[in-house]
Amino acid sequence: MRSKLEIIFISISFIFTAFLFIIIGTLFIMPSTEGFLSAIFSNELLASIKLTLSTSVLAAFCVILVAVPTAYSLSRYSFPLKSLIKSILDLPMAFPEIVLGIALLMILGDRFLGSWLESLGIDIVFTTTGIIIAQFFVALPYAVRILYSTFNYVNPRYEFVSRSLGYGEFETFRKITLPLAKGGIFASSVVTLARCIGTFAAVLLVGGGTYLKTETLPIAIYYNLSLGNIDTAITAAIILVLISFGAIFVMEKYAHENMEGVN
Amino acid sequence: MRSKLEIIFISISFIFTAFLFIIIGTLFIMPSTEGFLSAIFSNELLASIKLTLSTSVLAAFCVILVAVPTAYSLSRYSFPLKSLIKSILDLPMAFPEIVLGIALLMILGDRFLGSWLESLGIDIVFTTTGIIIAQFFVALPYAVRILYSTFNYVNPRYEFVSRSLGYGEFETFRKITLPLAKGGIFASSVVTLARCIGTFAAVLLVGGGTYLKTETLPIAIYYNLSLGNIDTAITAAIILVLISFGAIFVMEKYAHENMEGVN
Amino acid sequence: MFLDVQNLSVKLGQFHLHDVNLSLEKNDYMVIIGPTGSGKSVLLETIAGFFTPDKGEVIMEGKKITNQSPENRGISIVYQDYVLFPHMNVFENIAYGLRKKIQKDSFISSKVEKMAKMLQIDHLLSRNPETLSGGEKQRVAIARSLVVEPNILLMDEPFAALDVNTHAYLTTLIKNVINKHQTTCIHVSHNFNDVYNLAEKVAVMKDGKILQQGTLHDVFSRPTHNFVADFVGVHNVFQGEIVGHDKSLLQIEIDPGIIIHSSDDFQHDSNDVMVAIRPENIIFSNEKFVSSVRNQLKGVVKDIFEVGHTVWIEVQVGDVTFRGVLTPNSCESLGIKREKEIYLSFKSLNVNLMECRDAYHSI
Amino acid sequence: MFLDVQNLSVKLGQFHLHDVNLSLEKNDYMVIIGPTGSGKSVLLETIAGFFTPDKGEVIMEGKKITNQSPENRGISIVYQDYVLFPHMNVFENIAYGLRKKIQKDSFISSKVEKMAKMLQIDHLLSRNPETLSGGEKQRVAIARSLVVEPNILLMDEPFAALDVNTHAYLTTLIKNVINKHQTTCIHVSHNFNDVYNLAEKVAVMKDGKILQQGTLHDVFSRPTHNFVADFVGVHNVFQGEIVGHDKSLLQIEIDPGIIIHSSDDFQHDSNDVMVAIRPENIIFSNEKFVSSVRNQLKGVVKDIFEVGHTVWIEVQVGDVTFRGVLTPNSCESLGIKREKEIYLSFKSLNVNLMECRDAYHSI
Amino acid sequence: GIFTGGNSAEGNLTVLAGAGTILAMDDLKASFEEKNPGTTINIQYGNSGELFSTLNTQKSADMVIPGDLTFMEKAESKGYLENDTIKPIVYHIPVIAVQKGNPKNITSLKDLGNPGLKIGLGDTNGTAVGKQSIKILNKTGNLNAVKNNVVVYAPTVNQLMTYITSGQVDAVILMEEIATTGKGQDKIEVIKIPEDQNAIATIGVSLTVFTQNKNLATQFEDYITSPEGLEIWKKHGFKPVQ
Ligand SMILES: Nc1ncnc2c1ncn2[C@@H]1O[C@H](COP(=O)(O)OP(=O)(O)OP(=O)(O)O)[C@@H](O)[C@H]1O
Ligand SMILES: Nc1ncnc2c1ncn2[C@@H]1O[C@H](COP(=O)(O)OP(=O)(O)OP(=O)(O)O)[C@@H](O)[C@H]1O
Ligand SMILES: [Mg+2]
Ligand SMILES: [Mg+2]
Repeated sequence: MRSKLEIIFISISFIFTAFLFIIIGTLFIMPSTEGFLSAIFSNELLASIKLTLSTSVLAAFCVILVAVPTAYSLSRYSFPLKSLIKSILDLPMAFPEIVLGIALLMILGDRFLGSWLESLGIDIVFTTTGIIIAQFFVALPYAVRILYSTFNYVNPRYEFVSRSLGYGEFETFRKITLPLAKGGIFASSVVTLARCIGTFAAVLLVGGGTYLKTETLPIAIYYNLSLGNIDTAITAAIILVLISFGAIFVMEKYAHENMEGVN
Repeated sequence: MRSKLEIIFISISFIFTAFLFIIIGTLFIMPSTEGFLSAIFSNELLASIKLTLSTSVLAAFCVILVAVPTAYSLSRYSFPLKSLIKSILDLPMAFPEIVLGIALLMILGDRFLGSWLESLGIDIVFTTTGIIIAQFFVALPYAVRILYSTFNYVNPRYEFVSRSLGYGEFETFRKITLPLAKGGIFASSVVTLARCIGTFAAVLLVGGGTYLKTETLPIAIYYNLSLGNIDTAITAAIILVLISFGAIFVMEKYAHENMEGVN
Repeated sequence: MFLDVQNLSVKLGQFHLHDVNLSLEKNDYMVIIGPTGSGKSVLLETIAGFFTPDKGEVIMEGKKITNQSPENRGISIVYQDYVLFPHMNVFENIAYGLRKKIQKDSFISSKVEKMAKMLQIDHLLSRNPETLSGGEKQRVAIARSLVVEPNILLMDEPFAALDVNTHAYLTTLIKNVINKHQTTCIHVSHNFNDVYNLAEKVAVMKDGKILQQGTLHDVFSRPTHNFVADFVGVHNVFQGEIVGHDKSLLQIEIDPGIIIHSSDDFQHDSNDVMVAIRPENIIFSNEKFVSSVRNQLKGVVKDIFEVGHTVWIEVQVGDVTFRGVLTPNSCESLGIKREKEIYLSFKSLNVNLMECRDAYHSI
Repeated sequence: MFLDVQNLSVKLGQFHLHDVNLSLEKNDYMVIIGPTGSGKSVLLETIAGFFTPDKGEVIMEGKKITNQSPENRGISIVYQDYVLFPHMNVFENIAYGLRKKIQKDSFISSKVEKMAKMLQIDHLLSRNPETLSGGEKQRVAIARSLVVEPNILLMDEPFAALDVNTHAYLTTLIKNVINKHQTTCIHVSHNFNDVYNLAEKVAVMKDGKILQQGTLHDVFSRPTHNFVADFVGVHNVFQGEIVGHDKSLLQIEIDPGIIIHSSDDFQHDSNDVMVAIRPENIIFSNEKFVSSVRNQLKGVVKDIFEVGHTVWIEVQVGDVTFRGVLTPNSCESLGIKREKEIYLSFKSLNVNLMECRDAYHSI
Repeated sequence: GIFTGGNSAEGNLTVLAGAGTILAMDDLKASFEEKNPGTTINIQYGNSGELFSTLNTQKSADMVIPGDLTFMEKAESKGYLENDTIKPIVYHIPVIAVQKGNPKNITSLKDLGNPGLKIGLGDTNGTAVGKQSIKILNKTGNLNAVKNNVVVYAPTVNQLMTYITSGQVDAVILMEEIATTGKGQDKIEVIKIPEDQNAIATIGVSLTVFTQNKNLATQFEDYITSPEGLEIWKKHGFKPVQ
């Protein structure tokens, strides 16, 4: 028998999930079938799907790689400027991506870093690299914030026991800390990947949004929308929904099977 | 003496925070002082600051109110369709906000819900309410995902002890579960508020982005940028930075003082 | 009955709590003993409502509370692993249950402080549970459960982390508090001192079942099961055959020619029985002596070892080995050493008989 | 010396671990006892490297390891609260330390299985630690530390959650394993049986200081501090004055007219001393008897109480009360009851003298 | 390259183009690249302001193709343009768009002032079409009546298309090429504004002073203003300036 609290809480989940479901579902009602089919096999959408997935996965991977040590340092060690660093890392979450995009453009543009990078033969603005960098900085703060809170929930004594059983710091981190933080790492991976896939303004500004070259799925949606190609826009959106749903469903299932007993 | 791992990890934090700092700092180099001062006291910016803060705080508050029971249900109870619900809730994170904006428009538009709401005298599209609703749905999935992982880290036995000491489910949830999940609730509040402040495309579409009426700070930035008023745009961005920094710094400080010993 | 547990069954993975029945009067004090992993903690937590039973009922004052939510049971539990709230200091941990019933802060403070003083943790009130020592945590857990004056108090090894003196002090304290508030207690313990000092009733668990329960005297002096006999320390347990009787005395042959007399009013279908004699009931002497004891056997000392303040000796009589315990002084004055001949005497009153259920395993 | 702890000091909040010195030879077995909250766990965790000392050194085979990282110390620790890895099953928990040293899976399996079998947890290998009972967790923690064959093994109340039989079994087991691998052990315990059965050296802690350390016999028979005497159970501790001597025997008056003889070779500046006599060293009789005992006093039985298998009696001699312990049988045969007159006899060898440091507090 | 001779240009161009030109420009780019192997044209789209910001902050890009010639004045005054390279190409013509079937029966600018309608306009400062709309309505004389009906001044033009196709508004004023060429046309109906009431903008092109490859830039400029290029513009609904 379910308790009162349980019923109320589950109802709330159902209600708001239903809302979201309807909102998302509306997308599927819109396009005509022919429009959908012709759009889905267009060069444009196929290219942008490929681009979106490859850049997002790479960017998300880099984010986790940087966010894990950063969040761990913030959670475990004390060092100068720590609370300043924490605030700076939180900041970009509150920016509209467009601000981050402008700032990135400025810094990577002519003046400082840009010309130096160019002299090294590294092009960032208007390239795929630019997209990845934009996605990286948009998503990094989310990952750090979630992982910071997660590492706070992992008891450092487990790490010490591992050390006293002969494992060095790195190994302990890998074998004890990371697995214990699995739940949070998973949560932050989902958020990070989602954020990378969904970034729009920053990627548009830094990547340039060139047709078939740096046009990610969100940009494709934007373009088509501005042209009134609602069918194509919505087809792109549906594809995004399907891809995301597939990826997330698989991830959640995998996590569920692998997390038994961890949390 | 710091260990090797500690030094490497702290260095990583410093390097990437420095990057972000420079990126954000670039914004401050751009505007001329007069331009900055005149922009900051313009009607437009003052109005959009007020609008942004009031809608974001309200939306973030609602998000937490819904996300807490939803995440708790997902973490503690088992009920039909649970893993589907989890995936649906994760989904909108991966959408460019513009997709969410379109979907919201459609559902709130003439066809279904919209006319019914209109007959009740509730206007959503092109109003402040619309902005809040857009922010709500953009930020909700983040909050749910973070809180879900957090509640998984809270041992249910604490809840049981509280029950056996005479507290009902609601009280136990308030006095035990919530305080133990404080770290994660705080993390998700920061992310949620940040997301609400920074939302652009969805708010633009649903709210309409009308000058002085539904123009939030991100829209003001975009708008001024499109007018070529770079000074005003960057001033708005700087204000956003300052407000966010102030809010987040105070929150992190507060959290630090109140969280000693919890995590 | 104040508390009735009827046919309580819970399955957890491989483990099966099996048809547990318990009956306690108001203010009864039951101590549950049993080997590690036998299901003692699961039983307590099921009574408190943490696990949902597959079968059976928990009945309090005639009302079924099996499906009632834990907060309505009036049962308070001291966990084996304390489960102190990490986000509250010691004071707030102890005050937690009180705050539900009482509004007045000053009253709560005084109650908490009094309880903390009694448990000698008053200097820790503002501390965070994480920083406490094992024994300190344990006393905070006890205080938290005790201060709400529950109808029923369940304690899962509440003294395991305490030193002997603190243990003894708390034993007296708990006894007083329990009696003052007429609390009904179930106490899981590994320490027989708790049984001797606190128990009115004793239950012995093994493999998810209660093997025997009853008064302290019943269980310790008349174990109905050889596992119980062995577990509670009746170290002389022999297989034997009833070969005759003399008035109320049964004669049991435990080895060819070795006959033991027992005054146990044992109902027997078969002549095969188990015989149990507690080591501390055996008197050793260098000479035979005349007295009321009906059993006097001659044996040879095979082994001597000190266990704490006492000396244990193993004496071989025919092919069976008896174990006895005595003080180092008696040992010295008797000049006990290996291979020395010695007399064992024990009263027939002290020879317990049990059904011969299954083969006896020594640990 | 194999392990030297020199002037180790740690401050944690109010608590101060104060200039601790310990010396252990290879394969020494030291048991640390002391009241709850005295700093035993903090001491072990500081030696293992969890807390950084403010002062002092830990020296292993002549090398300072005070600032070495824990993984290079070769010290393995069994925590009071187990700290099993929640994301690994029992097998992986035990195998964890081995995997660092050994690659071969089959070898690891066989070692883990052997260790698990010895600790009677082989049926639990695939289980998740969360689902184990208290005693099961504890044995997994022991197995995890033992299987790596550490140079130094620190154990913080490793048997606290075990029933008496499992405790006894593990005592023997640990003894064998320790000796086989020449492990040096420091074992914190609340149970005097561990001291009797395992300790070569004993240290007594109180308030962050080590009050006394030495061989089992030293500490238990010649406590140098009245707290130690009291804590280890020397219940007859009296304040007295040296009033004379006769050859090697000192004469101490503990009450007007009550003189006790002691053979303790006690160095005294002042004539004020503390006298300690262990209760089990007192012989009771109804008649005076002629023997080698130099102390024979007449008193009146004031109280009788059973503690487990033994009977404690309090006998008033003049204004002082002696406590003694005897078996129920002797008690019965002597016809001991309240207000009965009785003789107490004890050897002068068993009368310990201590400096009169501070007033004696009974718990 | 070395072996292909001097007059066939090679290399990269970066072009900043008005968001409204996207389909035409993508088409032009593709056919130009096909005709001149080895060249790559990168086009970044945005509204006039965005383009200006990019030019202003980055000071790169070889060529601009803004949606309105007024852009040129502003850029010229900052000295960003090669003055003699400014050329007009096609017109940008505002029209009225209503929902399919014209349920509110809107046939002229006048009707936009009918009470109870919901009208969407482009932002009157930020967007070219917004500015034009005000001009047009001023001419018609019912600006105030229409303003009362306006529920949204959209800062980006694509919102207007979204609002009309999703039924949030009854009518919008937007650019003809968007209304007639996009696939959205089967969800809307276009009502032309008589030329005398209209205010028409011009799309033009200019090289910037930042160009690194003037040769190629000139070649591309020539191509998009050539008869062949103008055919492509027409295909996408634009009217050449002639
Ligand atoms: N959730 C669970 N899943 C599977 N088995 C469980 C679970 N909880 C407990 N058990 C098993 O049930 C048995 C009884 O556990 P319980 O904790 O009641 O033992 P106990 O008698 O309290 O032992 P101890 O004296 O060691 O604390 C143990 O073997 C334990 O491993
Ligand atoms: N991090 C800390 N901050 C403040 N005080 C602490 C901290 N850790 C331990 N203490 C205190 O230090 C004292 C010694 O603790 P320790 O755990 O060593 O005691 P112990 O001798 O092991 O006791 P027990 O037998 O109860 O386990 C205790 O009073 C404890 O409250
Ligand atoms: Mg238990
Ligand atoms: Mg301890």
